[in-house]
Amino acid sequence: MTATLPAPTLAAAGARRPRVPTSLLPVVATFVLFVVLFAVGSARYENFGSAQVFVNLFVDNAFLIVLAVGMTFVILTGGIDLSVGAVVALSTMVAAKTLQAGLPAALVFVLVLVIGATLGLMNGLIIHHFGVQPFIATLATMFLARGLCFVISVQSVSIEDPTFRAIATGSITLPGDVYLTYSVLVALLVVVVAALVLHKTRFGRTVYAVGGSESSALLMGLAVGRVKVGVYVISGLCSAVAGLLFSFYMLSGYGLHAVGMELDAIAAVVIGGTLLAGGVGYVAGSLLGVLVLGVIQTLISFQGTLSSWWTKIFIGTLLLVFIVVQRAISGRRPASRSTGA
Amino acid sequence: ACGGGGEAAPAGQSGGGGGSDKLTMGFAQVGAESGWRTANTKSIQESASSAGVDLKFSDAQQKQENQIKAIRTYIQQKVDVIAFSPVVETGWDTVLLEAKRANIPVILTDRSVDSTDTTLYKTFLGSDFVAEGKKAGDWLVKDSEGKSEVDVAELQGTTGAAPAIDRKEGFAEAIKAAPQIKVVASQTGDFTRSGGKQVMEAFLKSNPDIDVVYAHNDDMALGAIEAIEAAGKKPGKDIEIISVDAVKDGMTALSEGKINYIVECNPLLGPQLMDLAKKVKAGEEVPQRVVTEETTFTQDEAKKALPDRKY
Amino acid sequence: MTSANPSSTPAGPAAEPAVEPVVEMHGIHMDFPGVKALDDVSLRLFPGEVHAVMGENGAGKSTLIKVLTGVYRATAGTTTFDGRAVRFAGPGAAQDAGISTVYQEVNLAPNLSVAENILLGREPRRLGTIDGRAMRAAARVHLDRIGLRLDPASTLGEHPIAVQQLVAIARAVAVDAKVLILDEPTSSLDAEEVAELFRIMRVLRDDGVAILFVSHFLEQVYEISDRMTVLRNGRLVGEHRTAELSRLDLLSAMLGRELTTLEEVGRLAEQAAEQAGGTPVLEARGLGRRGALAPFDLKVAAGEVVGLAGLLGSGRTELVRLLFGADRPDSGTLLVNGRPVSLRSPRAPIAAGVAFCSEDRKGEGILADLSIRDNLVLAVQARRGWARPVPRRTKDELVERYMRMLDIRPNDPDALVGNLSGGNQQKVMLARWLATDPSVLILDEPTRGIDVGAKAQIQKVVAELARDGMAVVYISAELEEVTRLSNRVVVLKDRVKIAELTEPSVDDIMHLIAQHDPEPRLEAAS
Amino acid sequence: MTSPDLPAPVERPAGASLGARVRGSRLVWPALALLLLLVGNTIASPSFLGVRLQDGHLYGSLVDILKNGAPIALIALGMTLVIATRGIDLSVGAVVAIAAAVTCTWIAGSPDPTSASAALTGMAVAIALCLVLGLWNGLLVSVLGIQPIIATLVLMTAGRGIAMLITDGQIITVNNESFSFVGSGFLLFPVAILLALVVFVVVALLSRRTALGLLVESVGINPEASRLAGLRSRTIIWTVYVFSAFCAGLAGLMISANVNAADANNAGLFIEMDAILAVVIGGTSLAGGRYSLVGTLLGALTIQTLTTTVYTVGIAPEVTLVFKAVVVIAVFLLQSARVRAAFARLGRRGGPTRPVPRTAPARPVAARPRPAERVSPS
Ligand SMILES: Nc1ncnc2c1ncn2[C@@H]1O[C@H](COP(=O)(O)OP(=O)(O)OP(=O)(O)O)[C@@H](O)[C@H]1O
Ligand SMILES: Nc1ncnc2c1ncn2[C@@H]1O[C@H](COP(=O)(O)OP(=O)(O)OP(=O)(O)O)[C@@H](O)[C@H]1O
Ligand SMILES: O[C@@H]1[C@@H](O)[C@H](O)OC[C@H]1O
Ligand SMILES: [Mg+2]
Ligand SMILES: [Mg+2]
Repeated sequence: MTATLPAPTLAAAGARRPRVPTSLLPVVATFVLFVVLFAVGSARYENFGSAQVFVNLFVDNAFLIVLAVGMTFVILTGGIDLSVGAVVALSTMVAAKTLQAGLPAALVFVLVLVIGATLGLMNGLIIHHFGVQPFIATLATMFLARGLCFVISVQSVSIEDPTFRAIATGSITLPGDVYLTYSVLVALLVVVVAALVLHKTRFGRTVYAVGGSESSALLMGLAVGRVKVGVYVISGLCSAVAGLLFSFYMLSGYGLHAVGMELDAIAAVVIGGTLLAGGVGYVAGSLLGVLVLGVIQTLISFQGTLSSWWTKIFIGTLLLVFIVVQRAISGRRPASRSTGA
Repeated sequence: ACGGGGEAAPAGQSGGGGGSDKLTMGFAQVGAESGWRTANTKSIQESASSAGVDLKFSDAQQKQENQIKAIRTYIQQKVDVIAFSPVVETGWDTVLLEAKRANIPVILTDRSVDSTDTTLYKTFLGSDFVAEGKKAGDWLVKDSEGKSEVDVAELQGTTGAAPAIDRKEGFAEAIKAAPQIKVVASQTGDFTRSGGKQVMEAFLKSNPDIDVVYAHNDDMALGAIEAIEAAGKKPGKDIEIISVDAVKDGMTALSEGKINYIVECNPLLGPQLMDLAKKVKAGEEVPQRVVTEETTFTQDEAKKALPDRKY
Repeated sequence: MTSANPSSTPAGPAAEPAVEPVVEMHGIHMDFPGVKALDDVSLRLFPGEVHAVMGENGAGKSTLIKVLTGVYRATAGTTTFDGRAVRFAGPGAAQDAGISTVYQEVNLAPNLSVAENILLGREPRRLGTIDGRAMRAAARVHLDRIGLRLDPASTLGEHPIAVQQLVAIARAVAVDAKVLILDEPTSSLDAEEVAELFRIMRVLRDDGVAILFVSHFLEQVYEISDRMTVLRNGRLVGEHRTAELSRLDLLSAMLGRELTTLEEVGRLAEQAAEQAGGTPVLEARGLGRRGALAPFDLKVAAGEVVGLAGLLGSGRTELVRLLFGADRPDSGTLLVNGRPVSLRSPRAPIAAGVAFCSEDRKGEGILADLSIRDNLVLAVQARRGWARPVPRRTKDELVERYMRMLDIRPNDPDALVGNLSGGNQQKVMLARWLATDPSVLILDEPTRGIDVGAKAQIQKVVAELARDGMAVVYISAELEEVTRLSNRVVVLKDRVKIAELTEPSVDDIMHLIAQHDPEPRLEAAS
Repeated sequence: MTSPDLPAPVERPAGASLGARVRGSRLVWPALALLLLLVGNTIASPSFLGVRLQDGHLYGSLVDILKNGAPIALIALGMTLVIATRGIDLSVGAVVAIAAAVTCTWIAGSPDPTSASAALTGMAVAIALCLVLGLWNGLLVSVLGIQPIIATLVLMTAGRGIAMLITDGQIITVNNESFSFVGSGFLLFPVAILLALVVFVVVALLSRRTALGLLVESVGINPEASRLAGLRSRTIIWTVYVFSAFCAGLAGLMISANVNAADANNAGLFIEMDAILAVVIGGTSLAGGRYSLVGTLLGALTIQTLTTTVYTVGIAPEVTLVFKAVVVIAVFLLQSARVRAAFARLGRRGGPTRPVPRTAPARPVAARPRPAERVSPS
């Protein structure tokens, strides 16, 4: 007879697992809270509970969604990327300037993507090969990218290119007279592709493994270096895509665009249930995180009576309520056995 | 393209806003990045309530995209008029087009947009930053007549901000007239007192012969005054100071002789804005451009004006 | 100075199979800052053999493995693999070349599923994407192969360390490797699992795989290995055929001295038993925690050693964590010296004189970036509070006393604990608690991954402490160890305390556990 | 739980020569960076190092660096301890603004706005409030177990709003000599830097003469192990956030006193980034654990010198950020073990090379024992 582990262990292990994986709980919590916030808005304000208001969350935050997706990759490995906002600004600036100089839109897209990926690659190499901490390496890149904007031009530069404008102002009308922009489609596509990459490719699974324990991943013989550099390239690329979407949104390039947007992206990712320590999280959560931030902002606009300072206090308070409630819903589940109670 | 508009209630005379004749205005403020901006906001809020305008106000926390989002929600809320201060000229076409489609008239305050399509907004009420810089330069040119060499240190506003760019440009243009005036050092002080002070401290060490300070706003000038005093010099005498804004603290310093000249940049746009809004709603014609009434102050003028300054 | 040791059988042609070695390491030196971990070490690994690398804690076994697989770059020396000189760029490269390794301590991704941990890096793919179903199926096959019935979709981190260790083994044997390296794979396993592992190792060996095996269990080494290489203090002592080297010779080769400690342990335990009794120092009444452990009673008197026995996952760790307030119980009370103690956090139990060494040394025990000195005084310091630092003199005395008592190596109080070998880390943890002069000492697997010498030494220390009046609760996967030391043994099964036996034999315990099972599974390993 | 047995950073090469010891110390690199900047400045403007006595106090660029660097240094000190416990405090900038707002509003509103007593009570009230804010952050992190970056983001956002609420969005100007003294006063040396030094010395004494340093590092290295060793991890974490807020509050007083005004919008804006940068330049890892106060001090001075350099050398505002980025990257590459190893190899070509373990040189953040939230038992 083949000796086996005593049955109880297995039964116990099986029975203990909750139906929803513990790592998904925060995502569910975020979703519930989003619905609640939206319902509160609909109940309180006229015209809030409309399809268009909901769709506008995507229209107005398409770039942030893409940014948060890139950030999710980085954070899953236990890193962080502070340069994303600045890369968005640089992308808008490069796009605006090169379009002004007469480059065809298609070439501009490529150029912007290449620049974004290159800056990401630079981050990745500095972090992985020189052991510089991600927070700092990307902070330096943030200075650099923003600095380059100003080197290109201090002024804001308008985008007049017809192709660009057509894409930017074009919209798709859904039944019920709800319209959305092409950017929304791009953002959703990015989310889907990212989810596939994370869950269905070797690269994606290695991202999680590295976040779970980098040294273990290394000893497991996984391509840790490639993944660590890779996530920053992805984040750089996402920043460039977000930068293009932002250019559509603003139709201008400007060195002061997207100031502090990195914090919005990080907040969205964390609100979406991803652990900053790495290894746990989902892009779907990050998408929900962006929507939550968007709803908060929409609530404030509809309220329409908040002074500048009460706006800040209100955002802070909602953020707090949100985190605490999320914490309560998803509980302090031990992620691993020794996380003990 | 968007097939909307067909159903949108005409936001004209009769107004969709639930029977009452009260005018609803959505105002998208940039932020509260300076005392100037706060005074601007206050003026708009106060004059709205005294003019019986139902004001929906939102603060974009210095982010243009937030401003755009706010304008979108105003469109959703079907307000009667939308007003906002676009600190950046560019990037407004899409959202303004949406407003136009929804038949909501738009008024720009403080700063214009660069759109070639002038039908996107009804009117623009605000100051001309380039002109402000010019006024400052003109005064210096006159003041420097007969002097052989005038070394100027420039304290710029936030890098990339429109008032900083324009005030620099206007000033540079004006001083072309006097070759003896040279800008020997120019650095950003971020429109803040701390920034002005730190930069000035460094300037005083690297360029000991500075004759004039040109600050893009009063706050930086006030910071510079402290640095000059700490270096054992007399602001306004050993080193002349020119600045822009004419906020109360600036005017006080001017009247005390620590600043030599201030170009006003008036934040109190509220009353004029409400006026324009009512006219627009009533379907009256309004001029495409309304310049705020602004002046300049010398030390003597400051002493006279100071008691009645509101901000 | 160099390789050969005159007293051991010289590694001659006699010890050598008639084939070329698949791995040959020669003249390996490895220096860490301040430590010479390997000093002119050689190793030959032949196809179709199980080769044990033996040595005390810190002898350099793991380091040698890491040099071989490219984790470290040797300071000097050559390695040939399959006849070619190699220097692997990293574990990945070694793996690609055909060397499959289970490193000491579990090195897996706790946040991923069991299936992923087994197949990460070589997942079955369809259209370029991972085929989840095929992967789980493949994982189940690999798990079955080592006799582990486990849901492949479950998260690895939810399973106890022993299961994780088995998963790591499953991962390593899932590939067709030329060389399989197992660095202490059995430290958490029970007899059955070890038997299962050995069965697989034999199959692989017969297929011509070269297996490098490290273990501190002499029985296991003698059972499975064909040849062995012995290290001492980073130097090569000799290479031998297992059959030709007696246990005593092996021990003296490893230790460079005679071993008598274990006999002493028995004697000491008896002395302690005579003195034990009287009022309990520690008394648990109805202590329990839903989902973890059914309420139980337990009394431990001064001078008494109470052992906990049970199968993997039976709830031993849970029990002691409740006693210490590491987890909060939801029923019952704990009395220490007759007074109830709050179990909201470990602080009250500690203040009352309870000490606890966790089985998870790295996760819950040591502070890797701090020195031996700092690690050692930590619990004492915590008890005094921040404002009253342990005076330098006292610190030095404590450090001096316990480093000597437990023979902690290297003998440098400023060495970072993260750089110590596993056994020495364990000793530092023990020292940390002994320094608080506790009246109750709870040890969860204190001898896991520890060499024979140190193991005996720790047991001896425990026995001595009991003799001197300390109450001890002792967990070990090795029942011999438990029975040798304990006056009483508490038996757990399925997270319920099922019995308390006085001076039982190993057989008694095994039978008891087996009886409680409808179909007994415990059979002696063949 | 599956934690690495990778080599840890070399702390103390036992028995190494003095030269090697100096090269191995983590203070060398920040010190070198600072030195290089000073040299660069002196080349660009020879009078840079000049210090003279004026009106009974020292005057010169170096003095400016000390004075203007004091707030960053102070905040970075608080940040160092927070980072040592694996945390981060993004709210310091907002706390600066609140401290400034409270003090100036208090002084301006008191019966005699020029009196020393108004200044003193105003400052006391502000600091007290900051301690409350620190308690708040600590509560979120250590009791509710919220990730520090998000927990402190709440106050970062709302705090500036609170400051603006207090000042009604206006810049509050005060005219009070006792208050000015804190920011721009001199006792031969700038009072600000003296205050920062006092705090530095107190913290240094506390962390080395009491057990605080050990306890903070333990909690940062392995919270669960610390808890099981009987440490009050929660209290310790709580305390460092309170201390950080205290430092930020004091820095807020300096910043506002320096210009005799409270600017709720701009006071302390983005200072958290400077402070974090200072801590890291000083050799403390964001992954928590071992920290260096002296390193932080050097880091803060390096950053301030960089800023002053920009003004002194006359770098155009448009390229300022690029310049800063290049310097920061250069400093960190210098510190990188790999680059150092390359230098070392160049230095003694032919000699026996030092073994560089093939694994990542710096202990990666992710390589910590995993469960990061075990600090607080439920
Ligand atoms: N956090 C957890 N999540 C899931 N299962 C858990 C967790 N903690 C404990 N268990 C399960 O509880 C049971 C008892 O575990 P415990 O660690 O007490 O057993 P043990 O007898 O000490 O075994 P070991 O030999 O592993 O130390 C095991 O089946 C284990 O899988
Ligand atoms: N990364 C490192 N840095 C410094 N010293 C190290 C490092 N790794 C190992 N050492 C030292 O090298 C020596 C050999 O350690 P190694 O881990 O190889 O021992 P081992 O034989 O595997 O012991 P154990 O049986 O306890 O696992 C020890 O003295 C250890 O302290
Ligand atoms: O000077 C003013 C400046 O302080 C503010 O930030 O923007 C508008 C300007 O007029
Ligand atoms: Mg080992
Ligand atoms: Mg156990």
